[in-house]
Amino acid sequence: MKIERHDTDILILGTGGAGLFAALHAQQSAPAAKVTIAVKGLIGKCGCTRMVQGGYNVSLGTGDTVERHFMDTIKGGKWLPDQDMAWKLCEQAVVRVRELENEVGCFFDRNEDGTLHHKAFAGQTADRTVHKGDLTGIEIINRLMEQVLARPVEKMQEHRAIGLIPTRDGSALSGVLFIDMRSGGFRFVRAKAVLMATGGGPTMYKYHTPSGDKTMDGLAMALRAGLPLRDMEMVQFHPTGLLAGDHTKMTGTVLEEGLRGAGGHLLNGASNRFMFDYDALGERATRDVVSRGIFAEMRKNNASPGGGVYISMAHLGPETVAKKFKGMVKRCADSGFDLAGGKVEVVPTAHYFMGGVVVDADTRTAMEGLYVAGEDAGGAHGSNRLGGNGVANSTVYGGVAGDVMGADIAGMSALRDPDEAVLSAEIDRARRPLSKTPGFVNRLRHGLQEAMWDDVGVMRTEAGMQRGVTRVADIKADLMETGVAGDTLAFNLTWHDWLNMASLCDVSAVIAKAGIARENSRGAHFREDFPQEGDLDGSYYTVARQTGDDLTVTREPVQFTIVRPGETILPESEPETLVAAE
Amino acid sequence: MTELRLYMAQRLSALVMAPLVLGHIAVMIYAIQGGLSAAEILGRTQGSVLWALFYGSFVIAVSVHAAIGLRTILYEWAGMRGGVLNGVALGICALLLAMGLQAVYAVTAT
Amino acid sequence: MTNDLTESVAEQSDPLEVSVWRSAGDGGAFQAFKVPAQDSQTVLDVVAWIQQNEDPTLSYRFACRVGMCGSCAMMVNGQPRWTCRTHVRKVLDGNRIEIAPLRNLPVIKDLATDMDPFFDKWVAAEGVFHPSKSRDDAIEQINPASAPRARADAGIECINCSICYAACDSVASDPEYLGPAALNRAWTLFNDAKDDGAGVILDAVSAKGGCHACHSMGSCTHACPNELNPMASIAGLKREIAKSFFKRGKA
Amino acid sequence: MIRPHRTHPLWFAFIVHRISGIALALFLPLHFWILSYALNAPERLDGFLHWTDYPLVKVAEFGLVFLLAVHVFGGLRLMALEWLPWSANQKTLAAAAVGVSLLISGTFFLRAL
Ligand SMILES: Cc1cc2nc3c(=O)[nH]c(=O)nc-3n(C[C@H](O)[C@H](O)[C@H](O)COP(=O)(O)OP(=O)(O)OC[C@H]3O[C@@H](n4cnc5c(N)ncnc54)[C@H](O)[C@@H]3O)c2cc1C
Ligand code: HEM
Ligand code: SF4
Ligand code: F3S
Ligand code: FES
Repeated sequence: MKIERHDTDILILGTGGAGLFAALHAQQSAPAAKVTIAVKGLIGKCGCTRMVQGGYNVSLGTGDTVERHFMDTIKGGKWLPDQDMAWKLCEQAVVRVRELENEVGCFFDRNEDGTLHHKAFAGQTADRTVHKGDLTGIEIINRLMEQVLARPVEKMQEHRAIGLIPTRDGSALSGVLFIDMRSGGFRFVRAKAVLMATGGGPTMYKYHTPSGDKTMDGLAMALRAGLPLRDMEMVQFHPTGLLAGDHTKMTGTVLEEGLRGAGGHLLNGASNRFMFDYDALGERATRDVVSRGIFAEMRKNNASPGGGVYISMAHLGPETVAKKFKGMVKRCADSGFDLAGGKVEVVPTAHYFMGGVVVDADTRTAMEGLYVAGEDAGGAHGSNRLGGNGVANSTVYGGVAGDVMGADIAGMSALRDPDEAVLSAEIDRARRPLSKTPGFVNRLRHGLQEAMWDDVGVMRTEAGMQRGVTRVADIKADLMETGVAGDTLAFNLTWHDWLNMASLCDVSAVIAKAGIARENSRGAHFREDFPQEGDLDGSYYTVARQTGDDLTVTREPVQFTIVRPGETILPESEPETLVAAE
Repeated sequence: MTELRLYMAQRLSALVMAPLVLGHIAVMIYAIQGGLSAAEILGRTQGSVLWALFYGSFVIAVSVHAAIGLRTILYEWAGMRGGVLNGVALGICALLLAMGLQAVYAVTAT
Repeated sequence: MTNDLTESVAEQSDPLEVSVWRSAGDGGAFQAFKVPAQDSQTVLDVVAWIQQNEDPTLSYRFACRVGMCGSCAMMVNGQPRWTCRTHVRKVLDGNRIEIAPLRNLPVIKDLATDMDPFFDKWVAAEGVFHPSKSRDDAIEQINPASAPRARADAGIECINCSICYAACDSVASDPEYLGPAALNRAWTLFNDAKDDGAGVILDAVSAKGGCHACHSMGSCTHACPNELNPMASIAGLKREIAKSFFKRGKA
Repeated sequence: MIRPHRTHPLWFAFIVHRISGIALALFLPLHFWILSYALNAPERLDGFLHWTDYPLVKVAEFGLVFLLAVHVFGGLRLMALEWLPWSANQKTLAAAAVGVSLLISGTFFLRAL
């Protein structure tokens, strides 16, 4: 098998908020170094950072402090976050937003007096979220993309990373194996430092919000490389994904949170409101609560014809809705639904993955030369990510990674040689379907998505997750015997569908097993057989690790390095919340 | 000449022509009553410095204007480039100037 | 494995008649497919259905599937469109749809184009923020209702989908022309109170291939799925350049 | 020629402006050539001018004036668009340009009869 070989100093995987910031910072911290950025799609035009709607959490609002942001993040994560990471996230978000505004060129919405406008997402005790209308991600990524495109960074577009290749002794990372998607050829790139910022993405669920390119490739690669992954049971569901049928990619995409906040009603199949049966806040409860409410209603056979519930805005006045939620109304109209005046079917949808590679607050991993930032890294959010903390996390830690890698490579004199056996094993793995009888990969994907949705979804039980493990294993076995026509490998999407499925199956199994290992309910993880949150002081997080074909999940105690459950770092005089009650 | 100068020259010549064209059309409408004749036209224009200036500036402006316009079209639609393009455009300009000024001379000289 | 979806097409009395451009780079031809019609179905769904069920070698590009990333644009019945947000009903010509790669860009394969020229021009138009401050400085207070900010806001929600670029005949006939999206970005920066590059922007957009290569055909504005108005932005640049031409004798 | 992405008023305005520009540029040398007979051979100029009595020639003349009028107003519209602060009334302006030019050339034509 012919492989093209290539060398660089700093290699970055992914061009979301984490990848692009890393490229800029790497250039600043090591101006002489060669920086290469490789991505599965086009630079800046894939991944989820671009899809950020609501905004970016930063404690620059009136009366807000880093301490308050930190406490909200810890409480929101139900005491599971790595506190040092959470602290750095909150502290550096302030610098990052100034950098975005002053150096990168973003313009966030202003108040009339010209100061930054902040709003409050659910779970926040201050108006903290800066935004650009409801298209914040487009502003952030377009500006970052321009900066990167204009710099002498080596660009490898439509290059899919398929394997982290260690050195022969396994002590460090040598480089990354790619498929050049346009030609279908293999390419191995050695680098002194590699940032993995491929952005997780729980797209193994029947309903999901992330962009199509995100299929857990990064975590699957890390798993094969033997790296420890934490909080893998933590999948965040957004309560209101559009429901438009199995055959359309519109299904699962987010209808924004603001709709409920503004007073939108959720109605069951019989057109009755039901959320007050589950929570005193009704539709305005937090994401996890509303998702479970909807799921419970669906299970009671109270579903709408498409199998979800309705969101109804018309009582607020169709004109008002059309004006206030222009983008959402237009998006629904494009797919044939009348959000302003009618009812639109919605369903909870997998949105964000809190779990990820175990890293320290400098983005370093257990493997020398490998750094991880953004949604691929675990720890900062614990069991639940607050709205607005996702993009803060990816941009803060992307920048940190760029700084740290730039500094670290100064001490690395030479590139490391790869373990050729691992390299060829990874190529064989990727080529496997090309020698099998072609089948229908997408049908397996539907199967996986059903299995995860049914058994490892919004509400979980031991029995269900065990069933999930078996179903996933069966589908993986089917996949291994399903082939892809390999006459032309250039831009062969079906081959990549197969590879996507392989990543999704591997990580799905870990999600289910980590879910079984957590015998309590925290944040996004809800066990019907263990509905209590358990002892907070004895909080543990799960760590999954693969050796050979064996997956082990262990529990590690949370280190309360900054604050213990029941305590706060806010001064006593500080009020509980700064957000004016509605 | 830079693209910007060409652009400005084309717009400025157009601005110069705008009132001249309107004037010309007005004259035509007036003159055409009762049919055109050489004598009529010449009678009005021959020996008139004013008419010479009027049509003279018209000719200069239109030569510049049309040459730049055709240059753009040759570039975009005929794929003409570089020296050939500029040569042809200059040629068009010179031809229009020569023929136009000769015509002006013909109708205004005594 | 049996292909039950394909069987259902045969049963369906009225499937969509879809012709799709197939090409390995240069040259190519349309290929006909029958695709089952569905209630909520976008053009991207039609393309994906063909790849997943009829011809696994069909190449195309998408990412966000909700009109945010601008990777899925194609020519649909001769019009450039974002396929993930174009309902089939909206474009159906009788029962037919013709789908081709975006115009004015090199084709990589089938429906996927090479967007590099588009982005190279974005950078060449100085469509990149020129900072005057650093991360150590406070965030600038800017009146959101000021006229320059309103002008910048009007063009800022561009998703760089290249639809305007595909619609523009000036782009088609002038390979150097920067195109509507790049110039629109330059205009937003020109009006950005924080941007320090007004001079370099005007120089960049008044050079060969700059805004004067635009003939105000307005196809860009007509086609932009986000209802932006690149034609107006380009006119704004021409106006500023004319102003500084008269003032200083140069742009 | 008129492909789907071109089916909107501003593109038609563009193509009319361009075609009229070409036509005018082609007509111009002819026009100069005829006029230049004024000096050496006035009778031949007269000969040309008599053609204008024929309806066909009148239609051609109408065409020319129409082209000129259309081109001028199209050009003015463009310069207004480019140099005056943007107004959303583009399409109306384009239509008005054609309308007014028709009016002027129409008057010319009627009075010539
Ligand atoms: C619809 C939506 C709305 C959201 N709204 C908000 C919000 O309002 N506020 C908030 O804070 N967060 C929000 N989030 C979450 C936020 O988008 C993420 O937390 C964050 O953007 C992740 O950034 P990232 O850089 O880690 O990954 P991404 O931005 O997802 O980037 C991942 C990159 O890696 C590339 N990649 C993937 N696999 C490979 C591979 N094998 N080889 C090479 N490259 C690869 C991808 O193509 C992509 O370029 C939202 C998410 C979604 C989906
Ligand atoms: C008889 C006289 C004229 C001739 C022969 C003529 C010819 C042309 C030609 C060939 C073009 C190029 C068209 C194109 O690029 O699409 C052009 C463009 C132009 N003309 Fe004229 N023109 C004449 C009079 C005028 C007048 C009087 C005006 C304005 C008041 C005018 C305004 C313009 C403008 C603004 C353009 C630029 C169009 C563009 O760049 O898109 N023209 N002209
Ligand atoms: S201006 Fe409109 S059509 Fe052009 S790239 Fe931007 S969003 Fe797309
Ligand atoms: S279509 Fe093209 S010519 Fe100008 S107005 Fe738009 S860029
Ligand atoms: S897939 Fe992102 S715009 Fe269509």
